[in-house]
Amino acid sequence: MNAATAAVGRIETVELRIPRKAEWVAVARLAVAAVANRLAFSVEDIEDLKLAIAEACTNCIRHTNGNASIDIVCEAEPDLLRLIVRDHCFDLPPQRPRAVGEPAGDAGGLGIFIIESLMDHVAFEPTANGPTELVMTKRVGA
Amino acid sequence: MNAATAAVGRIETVELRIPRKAEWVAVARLAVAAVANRLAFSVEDIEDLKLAIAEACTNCIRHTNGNASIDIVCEAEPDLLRLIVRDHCFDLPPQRPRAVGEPAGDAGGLGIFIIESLMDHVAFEPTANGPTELVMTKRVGA
Amino acid sequence: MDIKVQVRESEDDAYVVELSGEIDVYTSPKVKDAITELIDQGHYNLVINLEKVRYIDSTGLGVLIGGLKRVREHGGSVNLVCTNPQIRKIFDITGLVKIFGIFENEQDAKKALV
Amino acid sequence: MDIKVQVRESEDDAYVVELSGEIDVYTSPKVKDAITELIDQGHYNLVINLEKVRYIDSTGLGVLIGGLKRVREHGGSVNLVCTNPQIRKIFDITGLVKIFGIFENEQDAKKALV
Ligand SMILES: Nc1ncnc2c1ncn2[C@@H]1O[C@H](COP(=O)(O)OP(=O)(O)O)[C@@H](O)[C@H]1O
Ligand SMILES: Nc1ncnc2c1ncn2[C@@H]1O[C@H](COP(=O)(O)OP(=O)(O)O)[C@@H](O)[C@H]1O
Repeated sequence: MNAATAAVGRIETVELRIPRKAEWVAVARLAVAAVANRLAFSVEDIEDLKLAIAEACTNCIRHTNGNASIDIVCEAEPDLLRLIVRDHCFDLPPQRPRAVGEPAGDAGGLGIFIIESLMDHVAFEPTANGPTELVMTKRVGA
Repeated sequence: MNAATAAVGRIETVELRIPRKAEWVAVARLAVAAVANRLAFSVEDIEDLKLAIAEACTNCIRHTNGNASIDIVCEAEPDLLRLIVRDHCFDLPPQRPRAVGEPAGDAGGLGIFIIESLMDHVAFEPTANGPTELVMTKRVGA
Repeated sequence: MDIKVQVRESEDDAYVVELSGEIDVYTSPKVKDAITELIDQGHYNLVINLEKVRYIDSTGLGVLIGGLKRVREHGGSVNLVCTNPQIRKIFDITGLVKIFGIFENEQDAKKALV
Repeated sequence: MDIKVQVRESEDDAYVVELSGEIDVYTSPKVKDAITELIDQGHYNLVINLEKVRYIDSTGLGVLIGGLKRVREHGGSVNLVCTNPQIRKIFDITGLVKIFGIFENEQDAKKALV
């Protein structure tokens, strides 16, 4: 299947909204795993997707404030899963992660690096109404 | 804790929206299980909640038409979980299930009966904007 | 989050349908097809083994009830094997324990067919 | 979806921290507390056993890195036991294999401390 036929394929959307709190990240992880299980992802790919969504949610918790929720949209196409993660107070421009093997301590700096390692495509996309979205895509069998 | 103090307790909300299609009901089941796991529910109670949410979603699929989504709101209080299930084309007034032990064949008639058996409180609530909501509550340790 | 259906011929023209996984609105048509095929072929004495079923809901129960109704029209019967307490509980609360023979193992379920 | 932390004294003043479950943004403070307590008590040679860990993310890695930095200030070290390929892979892609000793079993991890 080439890109053109894939683009006209059916897209099914699952949306999840969780409180911006550490204890609810596990719900995002399991919901995304359940969505991925409906596509033809391998067990290893599903673990990658769980980790990527957790890193994205963790960043929403660590780098924003307030009582807002974290919104996750899963767009399932036959051969890929696109995860869109949006917090409602994304004010800092995302920085690049630190160099591999030189972590700066507890604070980490590994989140976005891990996401980029596990997903096939990652982008921060500005939205019309303020907050930035993290959009990440993984292809089945890539 | 009496009803008055429970009512002022912290409520945390997880929202899920899935396509009104059979293959996505498993996502609702796993997401609700993950939410329930954050409360002090027993393993058996979590199985009950999975079954109740699946029955509610299955009814949305079997008794409505169209491409609308199924919306699920999980309201977690310290000692209870309230699940609100809303489809967008709930036109039939829900009937009572058939008598126990007299199932009418393939078509079943067991869904609402199962929900009522497993949950502590179940209600169909009319909403302002048309569709009816199924609201079901299970208490921790009840 | 899927179902596996395995059909085995047994003694005395009985057939065993062994299910493993989850039986819900998505997977139950596959179970229904397997049972319908057996009945269409004239096999009316069935053991449905649910030992490896981790989840069943009203759509799965509906398929089992539908199968039972059809085989009874031909003087047959459906016996279930069910050891998982959560699954067993669903047969209890729905009252279906009264219309299905439910057994702890396949041998007993097969013996009770005759 | 939770973490269990078990601390065991071993030979040569080494301590083993055995973790089981999932280490994420919710559970990692519990891991951090256990490691911090050991270091505060003056124990700088640690084996952290991840054999029963099914999931770890950057918050968990951050806790391990933070512990390693602190014990190194006192000439100590942290060795990990990790057999799960998915967990191992995360140490590979982050380059942390180069800064942690990672071993297939607790015996090897303890021996390598000295
Ligand atoms: N949701 C977010 N809101 C605001 N800033 C973010 C968000 N996600 C990432 N960032 C920025 O990107 C940087 C790199 O993120 P990351 O690689 O996950 O490392 P860390 O979170 O450990 O700092 C963060 O330090 C932060 O400045
Ligand atoms: N989401 C829904 N939309 C419309 N009607 C519903 C819905 N849920 C339940 N009902 C009505 O309630 C009846 C009883 O439902 P149930 O006990 O689940 O049995 P069954 O679905 O097998 O008919 C259904 O037959 C239907 O008329």
